[in-house]
Amino acid sequence: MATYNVVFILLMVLLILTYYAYTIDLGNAYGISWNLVVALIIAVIKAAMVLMIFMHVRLNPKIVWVFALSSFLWLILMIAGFENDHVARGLDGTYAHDTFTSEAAAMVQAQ
Amino acid sequence: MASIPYIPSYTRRETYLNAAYSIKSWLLTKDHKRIAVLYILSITFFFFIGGAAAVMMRLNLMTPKGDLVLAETYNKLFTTHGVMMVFFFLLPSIPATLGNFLVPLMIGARDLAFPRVNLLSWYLYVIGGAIAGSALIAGGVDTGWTFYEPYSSTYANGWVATTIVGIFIAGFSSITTGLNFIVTIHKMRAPGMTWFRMPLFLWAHYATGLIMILGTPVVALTLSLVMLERIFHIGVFDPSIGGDPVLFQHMFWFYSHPAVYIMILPSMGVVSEIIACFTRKQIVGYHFVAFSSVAIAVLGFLVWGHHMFVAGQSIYEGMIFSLISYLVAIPSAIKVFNWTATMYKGAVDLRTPMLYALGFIGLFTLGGLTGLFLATLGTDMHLHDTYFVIAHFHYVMVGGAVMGYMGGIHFWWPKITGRMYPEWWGRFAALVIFVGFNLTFFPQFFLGYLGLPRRYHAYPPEFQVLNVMSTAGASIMGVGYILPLFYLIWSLKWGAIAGDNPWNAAGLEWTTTSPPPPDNFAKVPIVTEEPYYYRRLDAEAAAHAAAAAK
Amino acid sequence: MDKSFELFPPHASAMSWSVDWLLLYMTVITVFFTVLIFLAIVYCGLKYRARPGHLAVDFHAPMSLEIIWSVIPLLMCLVMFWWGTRLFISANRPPAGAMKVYVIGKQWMWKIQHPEGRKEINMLHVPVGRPVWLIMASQDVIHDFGLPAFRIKRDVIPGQFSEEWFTADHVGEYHLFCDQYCGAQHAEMIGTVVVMEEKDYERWLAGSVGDEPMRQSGEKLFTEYNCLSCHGSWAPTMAGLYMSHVKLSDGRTVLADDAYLRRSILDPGADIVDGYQANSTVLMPTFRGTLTEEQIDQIIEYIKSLGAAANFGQPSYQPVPSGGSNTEMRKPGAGNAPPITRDPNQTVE
Amino acid sequence: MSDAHSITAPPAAHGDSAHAHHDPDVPHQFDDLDQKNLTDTLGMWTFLATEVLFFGAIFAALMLYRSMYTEAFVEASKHLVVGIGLFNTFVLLASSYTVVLTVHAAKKGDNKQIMVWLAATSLLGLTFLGMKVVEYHKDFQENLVPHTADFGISAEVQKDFDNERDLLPTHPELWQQALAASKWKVPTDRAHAGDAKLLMQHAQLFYVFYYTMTLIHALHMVIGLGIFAFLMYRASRGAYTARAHAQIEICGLYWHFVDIVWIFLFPLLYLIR
Repeated sequence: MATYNVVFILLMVLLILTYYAYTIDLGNAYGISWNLVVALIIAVIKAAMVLMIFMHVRLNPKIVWVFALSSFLWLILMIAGFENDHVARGLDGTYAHDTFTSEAAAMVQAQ
Repeated sequence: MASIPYIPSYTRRETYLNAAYSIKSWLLTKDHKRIAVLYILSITFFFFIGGAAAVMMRLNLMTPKGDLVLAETYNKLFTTHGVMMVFFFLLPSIPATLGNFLVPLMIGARDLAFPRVNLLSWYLYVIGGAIAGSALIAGGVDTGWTFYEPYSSTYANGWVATTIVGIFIAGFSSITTGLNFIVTIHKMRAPGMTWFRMPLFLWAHYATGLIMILGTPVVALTLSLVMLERIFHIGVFDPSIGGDPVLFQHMFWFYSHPAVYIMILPSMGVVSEIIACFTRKQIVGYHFVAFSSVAIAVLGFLVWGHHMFVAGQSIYEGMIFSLISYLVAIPSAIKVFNWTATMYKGAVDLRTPMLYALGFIGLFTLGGLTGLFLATLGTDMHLHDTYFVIAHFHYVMVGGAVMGYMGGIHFWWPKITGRMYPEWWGRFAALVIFVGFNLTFFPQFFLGYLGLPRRYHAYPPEFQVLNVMSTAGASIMGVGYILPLFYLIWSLKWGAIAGDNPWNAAGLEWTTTSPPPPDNFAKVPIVTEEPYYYRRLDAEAAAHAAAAAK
Repeated sequence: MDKSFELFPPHASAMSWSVDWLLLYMTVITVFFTVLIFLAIVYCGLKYRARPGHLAVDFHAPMSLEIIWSVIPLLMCLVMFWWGTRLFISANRPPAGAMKVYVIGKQWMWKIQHPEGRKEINMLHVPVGRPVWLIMASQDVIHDFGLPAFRIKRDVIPGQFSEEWFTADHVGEYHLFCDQYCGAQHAEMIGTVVVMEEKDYERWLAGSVGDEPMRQSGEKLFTEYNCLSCHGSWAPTMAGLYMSHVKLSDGRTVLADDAYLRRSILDPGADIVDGYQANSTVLMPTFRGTLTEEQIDQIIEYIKSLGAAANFGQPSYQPVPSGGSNTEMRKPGAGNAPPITRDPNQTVE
Repeated sequence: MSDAHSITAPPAAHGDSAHAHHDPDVPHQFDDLDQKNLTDTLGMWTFLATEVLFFGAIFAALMLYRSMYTEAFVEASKHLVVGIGLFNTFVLLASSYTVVLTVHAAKKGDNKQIMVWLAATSLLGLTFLGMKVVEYHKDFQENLVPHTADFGISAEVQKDFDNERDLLPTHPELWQQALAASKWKVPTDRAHAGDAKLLMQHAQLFYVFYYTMTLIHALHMVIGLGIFAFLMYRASRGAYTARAHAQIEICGLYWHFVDIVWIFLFPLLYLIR
């Protein structure tokens, strides 16, 4: 019971922390906003606490651990696939959203 | 086998079939065996709808101008064919029928873990099928089964949203089935049934279940986004507000590539059982075949991009997906080699199921190898979206998945119905299907190499010869698929009484009576040995014969 | 382009050969393994067939064997990967100084514009031996610019550019296919790549067309620009059009004189014939800039040659019913909405 | 199970039939309660794995577009009220906590407490949905809606834009007016027609995600509330004992999952900068 109370209070603290991290600008690195990174890290911590203590994964046999985590692993694979394609398209120029409006619109109009 | 005289016992045993006769006892049953039978009936229905569409297409393609139907009708036909066959036949084909029937029997359980959920999955399937089917037949949809954006959301005519609703619902039937299999195989195994005493059929279905629960939700969400865009015009993929149609393809294939493993893996499981039984041997390299199923399921999730090499995906991503696609080819190769090696020094009995299994191995080999052409960047940029893709896909799906399904149906027919199918007709139909199939799809490899794009309602005249060959084959294959429909129904009444174990086969499902009693086993079986103990069975049979001779 | 049956697509570029060599390598592997497996099955099926007194023998493939038949295919695959990837990259890297040609995919035609300003539809004229760099965009759905004779294709995606390039090394006419399903007339979205000698190409760019009767060159243009694919089937026929009275959708009735024909070619939206929508995709594109004045006159001459209206006086033709023709298309008022519009009450559901 | 049992009389010849136990808490396919409970838990986890991928797919799409159109997404997200999001997050976390208390009560088989805590949870859930409705209302008033969100770019300019979409690059002056009138904080050096148009469209893309994701999440909550109502009904019949209460735990898992989804939704939709 005590654990639950502690966890709940911790969640509240993290929630406030989330907002605080939002109010200050942490700047960017390689086009990735640190605010996003921090916000996601905090979110992951919150989620982990809910998973482990509230959802009792901690107390369950290993197989439940596997089930609970494998889906997130799959999700990461998917996101990695999408993002990698986006970045790579930027690199090898198969990707032209920005140039489209001007040049292509001119093409379309020329018809 | 033939060497064992079977003495039928005429004492009336209670079976899952004669336990109750009311309609209610079928429609509200929680017995996995009855649900399997319901599934068999419903997927057969959808199979013949999709098949009819295919026949119409092939007939239309006999002439370069495509004189039989209008262009739009043709587009609706191949959409009907694709949607019906993929979502309503191939996906549930083996898992929902043979899997539903056999998974509990093979692990020695009384039922699946969640019988109610199992029944729910059948209802979801039927409702989804009814919605999609009515949409496809009433209005028709001309997007193709891939629903590519932005055509499907903005430009297509027809009942796209309705069809998607149907597929969405049927998707959850697939999820619930997979969920049931995974949990059942984890928790319901009979005492002594360790993981490596499980028949390969179960390994295959476990892997299939993984794909079903991890892949299906993605396509469910993706298609519902398409539906939103079509109805409310708020589009995640809508290029006119900066949406990326290629992202749709990413999300679609993230499920739809693994989905082809949902179709082929259970078939591989079936083939493993049949090969073992009709060579009277253990499967060579049991562990390799078992793990290759899981490997295919896992790696299969990492190759979706090979459908998009020339679709605007980046070159680098293409290289990654190409490489992993080869890796997923290796487990398949391992399976094929092990099956073939199993025949070596076996006692090969060419019964109908065995014919289908051997057909599977040969056609799957060709289908798999031609898949490499499409996984190779350099050749895919020529073959992509041509008839080569169609030929490859059908070699794997029809030559693979459907062959396995037919083989499985014949192999377990005595267990399901308690009757034998007519052997001669069985072999004849198998032969007709094999010939018709190859005549239909082999020419399409050349059509594709010559550059004829898929989904063409009319084509330049120089492609006519090959198209006519293909159409001829299709008609033969059609006959081949109608034959079993008749003789299997015939066998229900006039087929020979099968007895509990007509093949003298290994595996728990053969230790119970056939048809099995409602609770599958009189007492909980206790497993004490590896699967495929055919050597022991044959030794006992020989002893029997000797005793009988005295 | 009516060829007799053939088993190999034409080779029109160096790339087409290198792709075919790779295909050959893979075909050899495929045939080898398929035959191997089939023979093994037949051999075992006969030699070890079940018969009285013949018992099977269990055995396990030695680990070495399992490894061998996993690793050898893997190595073959890696060769394919390395080879195919190199091809693909080179097919995606246009050489410096390639001539840019702009392509726009649209349901259901290819609009092509040359750097010098010459435009064409469903035809691509290129000089032999000069690398051609196609810059492609789509106006509506995803199309795919496929050139089997050059062994390349690339999806054309709305909202993005796609590129592909090739260097033709044989004069001739080759297929141009739309490989990505794009709607009702997908199969009609095909055309021809005409590879010409450099000087013929220059002449073609200049738009000059030998010294033949105007009517005849007009007829050539009429087929070259695929006019018949519509005006042969569902769109107004040209036969008997000249000097007839045409009823327009806005109620006016005009006399189909030279001026009218010219206006309709340059500005099809101006006078919509009764029963056709102005906003539909299947509306005829403008040929302003596509055709030279000279060519317009030639086409008009051709249309005249198709005969003047038999029945002076009353408003003339309706669209010809097109029976089972595969260019059948939703006719106005046939209950079918035009395919392209975001109007919500257009979708059938 | 009743009709299942009616058709499962074992052949008398075989003596003991393995399903012959008559424990009302254990369906016939299970051997004992432990097997049933663990199976049910595993089943729910498998279902949650499905749900993770269901939400995950659209999360992945959001992440992709966010990295494509960061500027527009930041702008668009600024128009949402962080306060409401913050409050709702608090409400959901609290409801998770009450669910934990429910399960704790269930372990003691105390149906009264179960009902109390379930009621509290449902109340919090309803609060969340209520706030969401308020927020949607506000969004619509500010016209933060896909396809119509114009950010103060006047209707005439919109019309010109629609008519002359293709002339865009050649008519920047239209868009200079648009920018003058609009709420966009576009840096002057980027104050170009094409950019303004893109920003507007990509912002609309953001709202597509905002509505789709929050609505799917809200739908899951509604389902959860329905389940809780059912559980309360059963608890009022005293259905749960210290021995058999797996149902509560499993539905609790579902609610926690919905909570976790929001934990990620909140920063990704409201806190972009």
